[in-house]
Formats: sequence, C-alpha cells, structure tokens
Amino acid sequence: MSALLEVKNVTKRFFGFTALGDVNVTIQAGDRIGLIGPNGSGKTTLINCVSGVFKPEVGTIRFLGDDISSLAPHRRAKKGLARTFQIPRPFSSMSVEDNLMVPLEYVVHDLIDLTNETAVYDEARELLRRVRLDDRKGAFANDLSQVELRKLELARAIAARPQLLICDEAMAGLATKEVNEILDILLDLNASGITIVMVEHIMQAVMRFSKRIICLSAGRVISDGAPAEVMAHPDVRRAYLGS
Amino acid sequence: MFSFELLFEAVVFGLLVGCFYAAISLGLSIAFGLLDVPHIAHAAFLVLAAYMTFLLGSYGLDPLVAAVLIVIPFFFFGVLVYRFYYEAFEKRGADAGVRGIAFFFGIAFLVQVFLSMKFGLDQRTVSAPYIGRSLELGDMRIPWRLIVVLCVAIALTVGLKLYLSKTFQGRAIRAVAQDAWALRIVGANPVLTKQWAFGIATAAAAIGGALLIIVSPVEPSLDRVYIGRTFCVVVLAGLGSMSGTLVAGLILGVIESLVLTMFGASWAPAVAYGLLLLVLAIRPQGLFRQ
Amino acid sequence: MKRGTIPFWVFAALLPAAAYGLPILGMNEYYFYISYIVLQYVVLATAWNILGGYAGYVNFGTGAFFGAGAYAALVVMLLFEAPLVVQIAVAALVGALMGLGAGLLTLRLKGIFFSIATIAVAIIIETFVLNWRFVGGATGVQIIRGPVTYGFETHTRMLFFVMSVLAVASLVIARYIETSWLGRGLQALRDAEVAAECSGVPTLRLKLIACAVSGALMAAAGAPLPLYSSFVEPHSVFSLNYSVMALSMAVIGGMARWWGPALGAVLIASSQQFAAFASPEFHLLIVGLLLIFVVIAAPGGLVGVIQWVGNWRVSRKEINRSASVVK
Amino acid sequence: MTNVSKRTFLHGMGLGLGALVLPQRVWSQESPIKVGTSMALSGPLASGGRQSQLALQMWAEDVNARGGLLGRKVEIVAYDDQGSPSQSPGIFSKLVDLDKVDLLIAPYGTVPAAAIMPFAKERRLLMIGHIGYQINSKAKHDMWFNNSPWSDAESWVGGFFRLGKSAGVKKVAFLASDQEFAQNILAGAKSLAKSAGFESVYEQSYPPSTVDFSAMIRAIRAAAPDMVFVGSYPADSTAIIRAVNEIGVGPNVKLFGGAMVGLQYASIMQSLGSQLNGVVNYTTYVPEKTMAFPGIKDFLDRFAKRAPAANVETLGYYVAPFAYASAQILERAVTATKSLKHDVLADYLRKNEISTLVGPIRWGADGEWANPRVVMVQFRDIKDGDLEQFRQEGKQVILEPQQFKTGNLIPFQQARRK
Repeated sequence: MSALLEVKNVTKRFFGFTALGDVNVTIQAGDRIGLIGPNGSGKTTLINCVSGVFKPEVGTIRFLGDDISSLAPHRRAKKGLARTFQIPRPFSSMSVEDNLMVPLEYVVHDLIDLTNETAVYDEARELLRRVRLDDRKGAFANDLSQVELRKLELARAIAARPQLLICDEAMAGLATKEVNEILDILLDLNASGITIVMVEHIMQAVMRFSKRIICLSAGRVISDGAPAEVMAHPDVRRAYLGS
Repeated sequence: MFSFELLFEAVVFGLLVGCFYAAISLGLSIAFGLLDVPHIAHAAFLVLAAYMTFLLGSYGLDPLVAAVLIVIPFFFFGVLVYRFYYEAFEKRGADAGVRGIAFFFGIAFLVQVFLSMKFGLDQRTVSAPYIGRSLELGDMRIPWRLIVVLCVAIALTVGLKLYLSKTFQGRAIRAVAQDAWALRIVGANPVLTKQWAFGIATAAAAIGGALLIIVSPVEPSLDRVYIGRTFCVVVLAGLGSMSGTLVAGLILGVIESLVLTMFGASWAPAVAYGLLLLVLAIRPQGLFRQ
Repeated sequence: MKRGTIPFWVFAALLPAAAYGLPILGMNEYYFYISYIVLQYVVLATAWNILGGYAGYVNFGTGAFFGAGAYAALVVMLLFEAPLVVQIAVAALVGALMGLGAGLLTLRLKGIFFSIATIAVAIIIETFVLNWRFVGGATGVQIIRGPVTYGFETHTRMLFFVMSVLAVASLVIARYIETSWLGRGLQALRDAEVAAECSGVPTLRLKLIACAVSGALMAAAGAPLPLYSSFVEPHSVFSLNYSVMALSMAVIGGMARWWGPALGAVLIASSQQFAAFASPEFHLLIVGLLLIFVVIAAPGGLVGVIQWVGNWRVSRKEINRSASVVK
Repeated sequence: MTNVSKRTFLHGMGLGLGALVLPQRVWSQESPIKVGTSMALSGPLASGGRQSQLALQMWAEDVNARGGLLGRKVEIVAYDDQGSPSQSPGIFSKLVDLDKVDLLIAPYGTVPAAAIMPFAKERRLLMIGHIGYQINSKAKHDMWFNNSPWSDAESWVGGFFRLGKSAGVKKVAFLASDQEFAQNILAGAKSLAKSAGFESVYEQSYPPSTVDFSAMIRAIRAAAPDMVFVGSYPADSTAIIRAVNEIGVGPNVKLFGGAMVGLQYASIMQSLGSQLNGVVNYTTYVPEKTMAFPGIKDFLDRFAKRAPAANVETLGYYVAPFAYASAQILERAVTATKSLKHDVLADYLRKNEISTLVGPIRWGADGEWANPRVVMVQFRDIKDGDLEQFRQEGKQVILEPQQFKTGNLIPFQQARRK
C-alpha cells in the first residue's frame, strides 16, 4: 500500500527567501507524528503547502497515491485532508453547531442526507461530543474561550471525515490541564483511525503524543524518526538549544 | 506637433504632478499601508484640510503657513478618529471587515456634507505669491506652485522616512505594523502606538490638503476624484513604504502625463487605473515591497 | 419547508400583481415615478448585499454595473429596436460577464484591495463609454420613446411594473442564496476565508457566482433607465452615488438577511424623495450619521433591531426545538 | 415653497391697512396659482440652482406685492433634482399630478431638463426652459419655450469665431471637457472653425478629474495657434486660466476662451482677478450700458441684498435674471390671456414678443429664442481680490453681438501686457 501522504522535493520561496528547501516527508496511515522546529523553521509553511493554501514552486505532494500538488484546498479537503489553524479561525458569525455545518454541507454532503435536518444536527452533536464541546453547541463562536476555540477547530476539521488531520499548534497558550485535555482528544481521534500530524512547541505534549517526530530547521528536515532518536540528534539539540 | 521637447516637458510635468500624488498619499500609506486601517475617508480628510487652509487663507495666511497651523489639530483629530474606530471595532477583536469600510465611508460622507453646508458648493481657491507664476528655464516654464509641491513632497517623504526608521516611536509604528504581539514584549502599547501613528497619518493628510488647494481649486465633493488615485499610489508603492510612495506617485504622474500627450487626455484615467488593476492582479504586494 | 416560505411566495406573487393592478385603482401617477426609483434601489441594494453582505466584499462599482446595464440596453435599443425584456436580458448578461471578469481579476484580493479594484474597474468602464461615440460619448443620447406597451396606460406604469418584477426577482434570488448551501459557504468565507477553503468551500467559485449574480442584478436595474429618463449621459449614470446609496441602504437595513437591504432601500429612497423639497443636505447628513451609528452600535442594522425586539419568539422556538430533539 | 414675508406683504397691500387685517383675508377665496419647477439644490450644479430659486422667490414676492396674478396669490413650488435625469421625471410628475401646479418652468440645466421632455410632450404641458442647450431638438415639443439666450452652437460661439476671423486668425486650438455640454459646443465650434477656413492645430478633450493643465497648455503653446477655443466647466476653468498665466499660450494668440463655464461666477471671477485680463468668453448678461434692460438693475440690487442669507453669490448676473425672466414670461402670458390653460398660453407665446428683465424675447424653431444674443465679453483692467469691480462698466467689454457692442477686441497677449 502506498503512503498516506508523500511530500517530495518541496521547495517554497517568498520573495527570494527560502521557507522550505527540498523537503521530503512520507506519512503512513494511522501514525501519530510530531512536527517540531524553532520559530520560522517552516512548519506552518509546510502545512500550508500540504493543505493547498500555498503552492510550492518545486516538488510534488501525493495523497493516497494521487498527485494533489495543483489542487485547491477545498479539493484536498474532499480527499480527506483536514487541518486546524495556529490562531483559531472560527466562522465567528455562526453558532458552534453551524460552524460544523460548513464542512458537513461542502465535504461530506454525499455521505449524509442534508435534507434530514435532525440527522445532520445529530451528526454535529456527535462531533462536538468527540471534542468535548457538546455543552456549547448553541453558543456563538465569538463567545468561546481559548480552549473551546481550539476544540471547535478540531471539531470542524474532523467534520470533514478526514484521513489525515494536521493540527497547527492546537495547544499554544493553554494551561497544563487544558493541554492534557486536547491531547486526550487527539489520542482518541487517532484511535478512531485518523492519522494526525501535530505541530507543537510544548515538548512534553509532543513526547507524549508522537510515535514519530520530524524536526525542521531553516526550511529543511534535519531529523526524522522515533522521538528519543530525534531528540538526541545533535542538529536538533543545536537548533533548539543554540549550542 | 509632436516633438522630443514636448515629450520631455510632458515627463517633467508628470514628475511634478506625481510629487503631488505622492504627497497626498503619504498619510494613507501610513494609515492603510502600515496600520491596515481601511481608511476610505483619507481623501475626504484631504479636502477638509484644503478647506481649513482656505479658511485660514481668508485671514491672509499663506497656505503653507496655514498647513503648519492645521497639522496639530489634524493630528488630534486623527487620534480621535482612530480611538473611535478602535473602541468600535478593533477592540472587539473581530475583523472589522465590511463594517470598518462602511464606518470610514460614513465619515467621508459626513465630511462632505459638513463642507457643503458650511462653505457652500462654489469652488474655493487660495492665493499666494507662488500661485499663478512660473519659473522660466529657457523656453520652458514651470509653475511655482508645482515646485512648492515638489519641495514639500520630498521634505515630507524624507521626514516621515527618517521618523519611521530613526526614532523609537517611528520604529514602534513599523513594529506594530508587523506584529502587535512582538511590540508588547518590547514594552510599547500597540493601541497607543497605532493611535499615535494614525494621528501622524492625519497630520500628513493636513499638509496634503494644503497642497491640494495650492495645486487646484477645491469643492466639497472633490474627494471622489482622489480616493482612487491615492489608493492607487499606496498599492503601487507596496504598503507602508514612504520612498515607495514617492516613486509610485511619480510613476502615476508620468504615465498620466505621457498618455495625455500622446493619446489624448480622455484615456488617461483608464490607463492609470488599468495599471492599478494590473498591479493588483499580478503583484498585489506592490512594486517596491520585499 | 422553512418557516415563512409560503408567506414569502405569496408576497413575491402579489407585489407585481399589485404593481399592475394599482393604476386601475386610480393611484396618482406621481407615485409610480417615485416607486420606480425606490424599487430600483431595492434591486441595487439587494444586489450589492449578495457580494457585500453575504461574502464580505465591498463593491464600490455599483454605478459601473448600473451604468453598463443602462448602456447595454441603450445599445440593443438603438441597434435592433429590441423590446425592453430583451434589453434587460442583455443588460443582465453584460452585468454577469462584467462581474465574472472583474471577479476573476480581483477576487483573489482581500477586503479593501478588492474595493479599490472595483473603483478602478468603474473608472475604466466609464472612460470607455465616454469615448464611445456610438452611444453619444460624453454628450449622451436622447431617446424618443415609442408607443406604450400593450396593456399599460403610460410608460411609467409599465416601467414600474417591470421594476417591481425585477425587485421581486432580486429578493427571490437573494433569499435563495441566503438559505441554500451558497449562503452558508459565503458566510463562512466572509468570516474566515482560508478556513472556509480548508473546510471544503470552493471559495473562488462561490465568490465568482456572487459577483456574477450581483453584477447581473445591478445591470438589470439599470436597463429600464433609458426608457425612464429618456436621456442617458455617462456622468449621471455612472455616478458614485449609486455605490454610496447601495452600500448605505444595505448596511443600515441589515446585511445578514435578504430583506434587510430592501428595507433600507425603501426607507432611505422614499425619505429622500420626500426630503427633496425640505433639505436634501439634511437628508444626506442623517444617512451619514445613521450609517456610522449602525456600524458601531447596531451591526445587524434595522433587521438586527427588529430581530432583537422579536427575540422572545426566537428563543421560544429554540426551546421548542431542543424539546422536540430530546424526545 | 415660497412664503411671502410679512413685510413684503404689508408693502403690497398698502401699509395703511395696518396689522389688524390677517394676511390670508386679502386674497380671494381662490387657491394660489402655483408655479412648479425643479433645480439642483445639492450637487455640483447647486450654485446656479440656488440662485434660480432665490430669483423665483423674489418674482413671487414682487407679483404678490402688486396684487397677485389674476387676483390670485402666486406660489413657487421648487424641488431639488440634484441635476440628475433620474430625479427630474418623478419630480415633474409630482408637480403635475400631486401638487397640481398651474404653470411649469423646466429644470435648470440641460441634462435634467432633457429627461422630462417626453413627459411634457405626452401630457401637452407648457414648459419654459431655463438655461438648457438644444433640449427640444429631438423631442420637438411645440409647447416648449426655452429661455436661454442661445439656440444652436452657432448662436453660442459664432461670435467668438467672427471675432477670430476679423482678427485675422488662421490656426485654432481646441480644448474641451469630456462632459455633456462642453462636447456639444466643441462639435459646433469645430464646424464653425472649418467653415471659417481655420486650420485646427491642436485638439484635446480632457476628463473631469484632470488635476493639472500645465502639460496641455504647454502643448497648445507648442502648436502655436492664433486662437484658443476652450469649452470647460467651473473647476477646470479656474485651473486652465491659472495654467495659462503660468505657462503662457504663445505670442500669436489673439483670442482665448469661448465657452468657459464658471468665468461668470462671482467666486471664480474674484479669485482669478487680474489673471482674467484679456480672456474672451461667453456670458448671458453684464452690466454694460447696452444691456440696461428695464428693471434689471433694480432686480440685481435687490438680489445682492438677499443673496447672503440664501448662501448664494451677490452678483447673480449669469443665471438669476433668467430665472426671474422665465417667471415673467408666464406672468405676461397669463395676464394677457387671462387664462391658465397651457395651450392658450403657448399660443400666445408663439405669436407675441415678451418683454422681460433680460430683454424682449420672441421664439423661433424648436422653441428656442428667435434672436439669440449670447454676448462675448473681454475681461479688462481687472484687479485682484475685488468683487465689486465687476459691477462697473468697462470691466467686461462686450465685443459681440453688434447690437450690444461696447468695445473692440484687444488681442489676448496685448490685453494681458497692460
């Protein structure tokens, strides 16, 4: 079986500055991956290239064996690729439930019966329950707390029934208890069959979550492997500790 | 009737008018380019300042002196408007979006109505020793008012550029443009910084307004002529670059002038705005932005 | 069937019928003149809102689309003596194509960049018409109206009827967009465009649809103008005033619902007609103040205020729905 | 909208009756005669519109002071059309259908007036035109009587080209705004120049948003014309005159101007001052002795007193007398026929000459003045910053037409050197 996601020789430049240089990453289905690297190392750029927000100048991206390099983000979403945002981007004029309606209507509309309003809302509530946000279903996105916003991001992402979920710093700025809560949710999601790539700065969370860690520095993969192995890598230590 | 000499003079006049375009766009370059405020009312502020210059001019003050006098009140006016905008939109965290644009649209609307109620609809002009006379260089004559505009435009550009790069406050403004959060770490208050910057932008508009009435007569609805042009210059320049604004103004001025001389004035607006569309479509970050 | 669907269609059918029937009741001719203008603004504000309210893209080129519609109608009238229905269809087509073209060129731009681009498009189109001698260039064209269409007593009554059909059509379209998958997608992209795209919303296609529909309606609103004013001249037809008014009406009326812009248009355009003799500047002043007040204090516009007043009903319905779900 | 002020009223009925009598009781039980019109009271044309409104108001007061029309009080009903052709049809329907006005004066300006022609024709309404250009040339409404001192382009700028011919002009340059009126006049001017045998050495139409004219004036100078024809709107007129002062138009130019709108406005004349010297331009009325029509001096004096309160200019030469005269035309016809029937009045106007504030008027083809009399004036000895000087004779010398002539052309460059 081919890999779930295959990033091959991807290079992305901004006005002469190389944000990603010849990046190669392969991800197998079911995996839990931590993507780490110092600020500006290209983590978010890589996510944006994979999700289609940016188009790399060089390289190909394959998903489930298909070349998706030239597809718009919404086409990739339909293929089963979901992501969250570092700074939560809720649909702020909608309720929490209605936020989920967007991917439900646009991505999985052929899997569920949209005319059956009750069923759709049931589906939304099931999603909210999975991210432990069902008590806030009627609230407006504007009124949510930070941790609730992160949960909403996750719920909206999984509403599209993805095979691969990329979380861009889903825990930044949260308290320890909240970090653990999000981590539990992510582990649950993984257990239900979703492959997850987690971009994170909080090292304990990365170590607890990941089966594999990829470390980026200055736009290049400097280490890729089992967590302990990666953390022991001299380049990683240098990139992180500056020594 | 077409000669090299005429072409040369068309370029010279284009450069002079371009300086004028740049001078009236500098304020917007700060407000929109650096602060990301959808300042549709900038052109209306220019016209307001032109009328204030006219008002002081009717007491016998030279328009340039009047410009210096109105800079301070305009600064505070700008601070006030930004504060209002901040309290109403930015503070609530949500992207102001359509409502932010509509807010400044409403402000422009009110300025226009105020001016027509207060000053009537007749066009107004000022008089000064440099208006209506020209500098003779051989066969060529250059209106003094445009030379005045040239000097003010360059002084204003250089002044703002130095201010933004050399002073602490100026650097804070540029920092807030990039990352309000980073600024907070350094210990400056981003809201106060933006408020201050918007004041500076409005003060620059005050000087631009004085130039407006020096260059041509004004009427309350004149802002409609300049909304497009000022945004065109700022976008061409690449947001927030002062020297870029000057160059972009010059480009717009020269293109208009050349089209006018070679193809007829009727087509000048289409060409200028066509250029803007092209830049927006191909290089939305502007010509002079890294 | 959603709540209010049946009353809506009854209303949609009744308005043109009333527009046709009113003259028989002996209503004064003058009201047809001003109602035409009011309905024209209903179409413009509703059309503006499809892009501005639902998708969050502020179009300052309303006058350009409106004017292009008027001139498109004029051209087919001069060339082929086409009937009004054809004129409107051609105008709508031109408006839709213009919307598509402008959209393709500018819709990758965010927020105010898009607005600036629409100003540029408006000026370019006006410049072309100014230099187009066939339609009179800057001097404009005077039209000699033919005999009145069969079934109507005067041109004005006929035009009023036509405009009421256009108004209803624009409301039907706006309402459809709002309540369908299109509406949710537009709302999502307005709130967070990248997030919407990553949630599967084909944002560019949606925006192009909104642009084309909005442009077609604006142009259609301009199509009957040559017959109405019997004189077409670029400066008044391409006036920025149409953009100013469409925006103000939609914002003040309320951008979230299809009937908001229409409400704003009816209130502002009719009060403008009555203020024409009192103090037109005072009217503008009120509109300006209202605009600022609404964007700051009542973001939902009049619609928001009305919904707030009727809130208890909504909350009661909310309770009922949760109750039924629990069962 | 006009209410008779109490003072005028008392004056009208003779002060002796005293204050015991309530104003309403003087008038017969019949309702007042209403004269309806629209004009731009806001927007770019509002300056002239407001002057017209004041002049009509003064006419109503004058008539009422004399005891009214047919013994009935008169009343002006005026609405704001913003100078827009989409506003005027509705307004005129309101005037006719709702306000039931008795008499009508067309909207001020060509564009809004053109939009009501089908309405006027379909309803068979008598319409007095108020400062419009060739409005009836297509509509052919036989009850249209324009009150503007021109008919076609020839009548407007013919004088300018006659002056050019007699000054020995060979080469002409054209500069015109890309707007409705200026383009019409430009077309006429070009054919006049052609038939006069002039060579066109430069032609430029510029958009209304033009900021600076230096380059255009420079190009004109390079083309070395003998005369320069300019068709411009107020904002551009000032900028053009200014650029001419700065750049110069070359030593050969004998005539400069023609159809520059705005050089008749007090505020513009005042701000341009001495820069105007030598310019030859059209106008409708100037205080020269040849144009001392009966009543006009008195009217302008009273207008000057009322103007500040109405926020309009105090000179009021260009538009106001014509607004007053438009109402006078109606007054004369009604008085003579003792009728308010539009066809009766129209018939009277077709057959008779009417004496007004702006001279005697008789109508010809398309309801335009049979004897148009646009005057070409040359600005002379103008000083800076003085508005009152324009009330003196000799500041705007009439060169054309012959019957009003008060001086000969001084070539442009020569007139400026003085």
